Amino acid sequence: MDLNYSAEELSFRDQTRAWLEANLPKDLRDKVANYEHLSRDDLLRWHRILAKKGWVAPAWPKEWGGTDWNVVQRYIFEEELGYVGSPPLIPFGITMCGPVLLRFGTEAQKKRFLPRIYNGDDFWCQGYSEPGSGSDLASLKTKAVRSGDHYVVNGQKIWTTLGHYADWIFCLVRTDSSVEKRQEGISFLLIDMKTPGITVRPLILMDGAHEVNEVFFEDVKVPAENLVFQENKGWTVAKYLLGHERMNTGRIGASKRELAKLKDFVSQRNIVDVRFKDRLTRLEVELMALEITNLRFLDTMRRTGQPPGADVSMLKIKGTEIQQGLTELMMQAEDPAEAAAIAGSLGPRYCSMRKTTIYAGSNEIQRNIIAKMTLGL
Amino acid sequence: MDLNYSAEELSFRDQTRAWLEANLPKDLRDKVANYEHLSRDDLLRWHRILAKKGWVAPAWPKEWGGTDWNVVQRYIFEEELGYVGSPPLIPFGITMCGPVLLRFGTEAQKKRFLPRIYNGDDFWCQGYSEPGSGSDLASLKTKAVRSGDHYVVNGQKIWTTLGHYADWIFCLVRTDSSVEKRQEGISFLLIDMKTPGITVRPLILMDGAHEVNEVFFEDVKVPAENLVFQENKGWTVAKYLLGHERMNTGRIGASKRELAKLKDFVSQRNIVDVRFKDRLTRLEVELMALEITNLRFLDTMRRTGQPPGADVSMLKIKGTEIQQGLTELMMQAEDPAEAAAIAGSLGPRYCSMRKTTIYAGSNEIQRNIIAKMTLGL
Amino acid sequence: MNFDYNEEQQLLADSVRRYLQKDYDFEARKKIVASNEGWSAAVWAQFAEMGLMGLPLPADYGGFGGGAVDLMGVMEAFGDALVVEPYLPTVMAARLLGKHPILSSVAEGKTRLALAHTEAGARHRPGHVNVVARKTGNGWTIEGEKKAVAGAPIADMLVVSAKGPDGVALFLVESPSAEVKINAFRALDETRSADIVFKGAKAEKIDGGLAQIEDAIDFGTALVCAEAVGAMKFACDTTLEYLKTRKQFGVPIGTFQALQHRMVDMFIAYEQAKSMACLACSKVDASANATERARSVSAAKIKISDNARHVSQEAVQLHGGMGMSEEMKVSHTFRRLTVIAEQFGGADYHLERFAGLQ
Amino acid sequence: MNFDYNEEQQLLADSVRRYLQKDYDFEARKKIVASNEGWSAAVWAQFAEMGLMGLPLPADYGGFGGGAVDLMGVMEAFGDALVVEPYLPTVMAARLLGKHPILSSVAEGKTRLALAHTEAGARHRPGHVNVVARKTGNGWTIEGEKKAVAGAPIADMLVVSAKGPDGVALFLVESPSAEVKINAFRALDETRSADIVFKGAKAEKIDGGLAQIEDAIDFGTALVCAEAVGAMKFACDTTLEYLKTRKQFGVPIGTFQALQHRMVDMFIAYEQAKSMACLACSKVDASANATERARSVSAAKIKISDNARHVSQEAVQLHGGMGMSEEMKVSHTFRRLTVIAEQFGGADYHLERFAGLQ
Repeated sequence: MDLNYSAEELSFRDQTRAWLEANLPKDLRDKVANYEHLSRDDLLRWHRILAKKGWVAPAWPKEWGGTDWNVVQRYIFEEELGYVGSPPLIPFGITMCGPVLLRFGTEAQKKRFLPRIYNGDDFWCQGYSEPGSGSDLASLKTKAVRSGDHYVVNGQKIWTTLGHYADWIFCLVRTDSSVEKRQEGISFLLIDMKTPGITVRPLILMDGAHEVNEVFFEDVKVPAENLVFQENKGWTVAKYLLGHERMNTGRIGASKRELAKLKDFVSQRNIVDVRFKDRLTRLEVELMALEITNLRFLDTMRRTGQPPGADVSMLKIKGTEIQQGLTELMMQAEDPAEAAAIAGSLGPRYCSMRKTTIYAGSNEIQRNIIAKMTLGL
Repeated sequence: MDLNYSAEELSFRDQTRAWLEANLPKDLRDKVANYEHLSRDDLLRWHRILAKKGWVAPAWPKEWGGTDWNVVQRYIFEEELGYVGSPPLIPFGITMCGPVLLRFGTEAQKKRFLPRIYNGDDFWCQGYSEPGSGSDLASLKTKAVRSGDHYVVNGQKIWTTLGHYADWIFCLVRTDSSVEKRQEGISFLLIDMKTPGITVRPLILMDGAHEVNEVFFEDVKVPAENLVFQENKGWTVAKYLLGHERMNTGRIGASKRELAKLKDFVSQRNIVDVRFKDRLTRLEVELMALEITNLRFLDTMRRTGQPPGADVSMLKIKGTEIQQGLTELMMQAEDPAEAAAIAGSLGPRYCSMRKTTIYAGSNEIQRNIIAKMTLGL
Repeated sequence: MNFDYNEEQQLLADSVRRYLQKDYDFEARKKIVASNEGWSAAVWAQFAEMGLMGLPLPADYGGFGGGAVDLMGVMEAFGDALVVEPYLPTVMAARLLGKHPILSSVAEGKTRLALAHTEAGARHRPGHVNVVARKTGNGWTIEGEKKAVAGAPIADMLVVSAKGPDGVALFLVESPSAEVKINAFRALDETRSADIVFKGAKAEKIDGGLAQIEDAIDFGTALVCAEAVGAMKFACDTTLEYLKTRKQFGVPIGTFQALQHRMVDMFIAYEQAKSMACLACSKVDASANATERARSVSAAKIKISDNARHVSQEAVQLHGGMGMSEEMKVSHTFRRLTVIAEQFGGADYHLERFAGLQ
Repeated sequence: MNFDYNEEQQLLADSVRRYLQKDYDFEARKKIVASNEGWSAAVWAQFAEMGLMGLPLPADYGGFGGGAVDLMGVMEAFGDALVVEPYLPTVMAARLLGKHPILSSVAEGKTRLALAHTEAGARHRPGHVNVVARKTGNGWTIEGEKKAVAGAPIADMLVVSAKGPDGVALFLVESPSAEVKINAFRALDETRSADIVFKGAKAEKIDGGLAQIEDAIDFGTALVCAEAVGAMKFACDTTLEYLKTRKQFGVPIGTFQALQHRMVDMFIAYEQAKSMACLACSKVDASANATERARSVSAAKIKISDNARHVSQEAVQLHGGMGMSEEMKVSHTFRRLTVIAEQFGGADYHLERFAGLQ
């Protein structure tokens, strides 16, 4: 048993960290550190810096720009991104649409879309959730009717993260309403956001931020060549995507950075209340435990070459609880006399982080998954 | 709004308290205070002292020995019993079998059983749970077959509290297995524990105490006159009993006594750790809140004359959580060097109190009840 | 023993509730919050008209001499509707004005007050006062900085705590002025607040010192407990409604047992909080001494803080994404309850205080 | 990075597990616990035979020089089977004996040891030692009282901490004797323990002081973390099995979502605890300094204490009445985990210690 990275892994980490430290533009780093709004340009600028370095899509095959890193290196890279405080790498193109096209796309689709995703020419978003379909994804109602060489799409998506930045959206749509098993009438479509009939309406969250949207489709014509995989087989694609890469849902790097910041803050403010310090210690311990748990999954993955089981959901559950705990502590650490600062930044961040236990499969859904898949209940 | 008892209620409380203080034998009080085993004689001795005073069955009609106290007085009396640290008044006769007979019994049954219950001539126990029927009471299997002027009972009961002390047991038994709705084939029988064919087997709990039992019935002949209410209508009786009197499930008086003891202990040991003191304060506050919540129910009950709704289940949930919390704190307060004391008394008590969230309708069942009946879920 | 409001209390609470339902629904409130001023003069006038302003004031000044229990039902209604007008700051400050003639104007709704007491680093300790009061000729001047003064941008007069020659004393100051600089901001709960710099502001000394400040803060804390109860009630009710109507997998999500049990725990948390709010308000009105009052208020605030956090977080979580949306009232209730959890001290502060009052 | 046991570790753990499954099932253990002695000489001999006694001892004394990680799998198996033999007391005391010749006899299973360190009022602070060692002629005598010495009634020799002329030192004492009075009792977890009165007991001074005591306690704490992991694993597995087989309302109770989610939380608590046990054992073996070792062990014990309580309580609760029964192994696992939560200090103690080691 050895909990430490190997010398090679340590050296990889140090090199990665050094490069990120040197190449992350200061203005972007400051914006992230201060929880400021990141524009489309901010996100794409960082994307392109990584693309130029060849690090924007480590998991892709070498021929499409991947790095050939093993799972541990990929994990280290992502944690370092979090730790250094980089802008988020928006997952919709690189870690969602890309892998789907690589697995299910035609050669033409790959050639058309993958390089543009890689280089940050296209900004992608995800069209899964609908007003009536959250946890119960298969109940989605947005309809696509084949008509000649195109589909006509009608319906509505919701919670579309950064839809207002996007050039393209990948959607799950219903292409057959007659089937008894709802999963069997769903298809996976790529839709150009500039197509007439698409309306994006902002959904402002309680922290006041514009991050998610409603997307309305009214007689939107989508060329049939934008169908991925077979018609009515979209659920296969969706399941592949859900099970794809969930080694970094714990966001340990980012939480380590937040923890370090909180500790700084606490020592500046000279907070000595044992109650507060205990909560801080318990969060730190929880994060230590989560990191080791994560490494244990990684070790198993590397050893067996198998993707992780459903129990990897615990990384998301614990990781998000830690993120929320950190923002809550940060708000409590602030002098209550600084209500303006709380209203300006800490409070909205606390509000915003409540979403982490809801999105990307709520923690209740994650518990259902573990109960069913891992525990056999 | 007035959270205080009226002058009359206060005077009632003071008189009750003074009488209990004066009449509770010291040896019994010490046994209770030290969590010692209480024998059948201990329990009956105290029962008879109260019976002699006319206080053993306050809720019964005056003609059968009741006190005519209103709900508030009855509540005060029970809380004072808890606070003074009296042996428990075993509920099976006084607050379970008695009310059932008063509501459903024949005149002959009342005359035969009630005075003996009142005077502590008969010790009663309850035959509800079976190995396969805990929360799902209606699935019970113990069978009673009518044969001439008696029933023949076969089957098994479990968790029979103080069954080894009992002269009589009241049982739910299945008298019709053919009905589709399981509740409709159940009857309520009174069975003399001396009847041939009854075997009582101790079930030792993890604190080492003999408190509950398994009771086996093998061709046990029960006179048909011991049927209460109609054959196959036992579920009506059971439901009446369950909804009967649940104003004191919070056990606030007893918890107040334990809290006072814990505070004494803490100040003797000079425990100054803020962590421990915070837990103590939070328990104290939870208990204050529960007492007021309890009084709110009582106030409503007195005002409306209606029995309380299902939300009274919260008294049981919170009350038992507080009882468990107190034993846990008591164990933590002890110097760990006194492991012998922990092994001798505090530890077993902590173990024993785990049952409170399980018995008398587990806290999960109580939550189901509130969800369904109060919240309409 | 009696947990009902008396007839006047109930009538008033009902009429406030009716008024708020009619004229202060979520849409109306949204407009008020978004306005430059961040409050509505019309609503304030209506409060005065209904007698809310005079309610806690002495009878000689147009008031009714009401206590915390008299205000409980009103505060619960305010918590339900998420009222942002500076009612609490005004009545807290008024409590410190004894029999000052200005109270007549407060009762009429013409004057709004705020209590300028909090300073940087105080962390709720009432004696932490560094603002200075100096005697000048036949008056006083105030120098220093107050922080996070609720309602200050809207107030006409400030009651200011300051260190005078004989310790902490109280002063009445007009606001704003050249010597009273108001740095206004919108707090996390969308009420208006301000940091204030006093630069030799002219002040009128009023009676009272630290003991009165503690009394006023306990009074305010008890009222905010009642407001929290109203807000928690809304959070519970709206979440229950959502569980009953939102369908997934073909059934209302309220049929899922894990969510049912969590809903039950929210409901119990609300009931336990309500019990403690009753205790705090009653004891503020009728305690034999300041220690008994302080113990009850701190006990209540411990529970209210814990349960406000629990109920608000669960309400959002059980709403799923919808709970995060600014368009849903529950997200604003979340913000208000988040602020309430720490207002006048969170559980940590009151645990410490409670333990010190044994 | 590698979370597997190496081949020897795995082989040993497997053979211990097999042995315990065969000869130390719940019924066999029940008999041992109920016996006068409260332990089994045959089991002990088998431990020695399998090399467990020598495992952590120096090679020169028949040992294998193993560290905490080498013992992890064994301790997990002990936690699963609820072994009551005084293995941990013996290896902790042995760790303090350096290269003492008696270790050969320990390795052979002929000598059992115990560490007599705890005193009244110490509350886990390692420096709290009032037992006194006096130089007498060419030897030493020990005077004073030790409390809750695990394994003492079974031990042949005691390693005793005592205050000598140069501070806290370590001594080897034969037990029992006319000068070493053993007041034995059965602890809550059914292991044998004793309070001990030393009345001028003859003692042999051995090397080491406070630093070595802290090291031995951290070693023991890390091992008890591993044991806790084994016990939690059993608690989780048996509860899961119960949820799948126990039927109510015509279905297994494991179909109820509220219970599912609680089972999932138990499972996660076990996994998180396991991760921290790995950390503690690794750092005990390979820390650069005592501070790093202590921080890791305290961090682990915080999590283990919290999660042992959580898992043990939920295991009993989800078993319903059955979980309370002495006839169910899970109720004994509950008792062992209850003791482990506070053994070598509970979360409170280690939170304090961790914070002091920043």
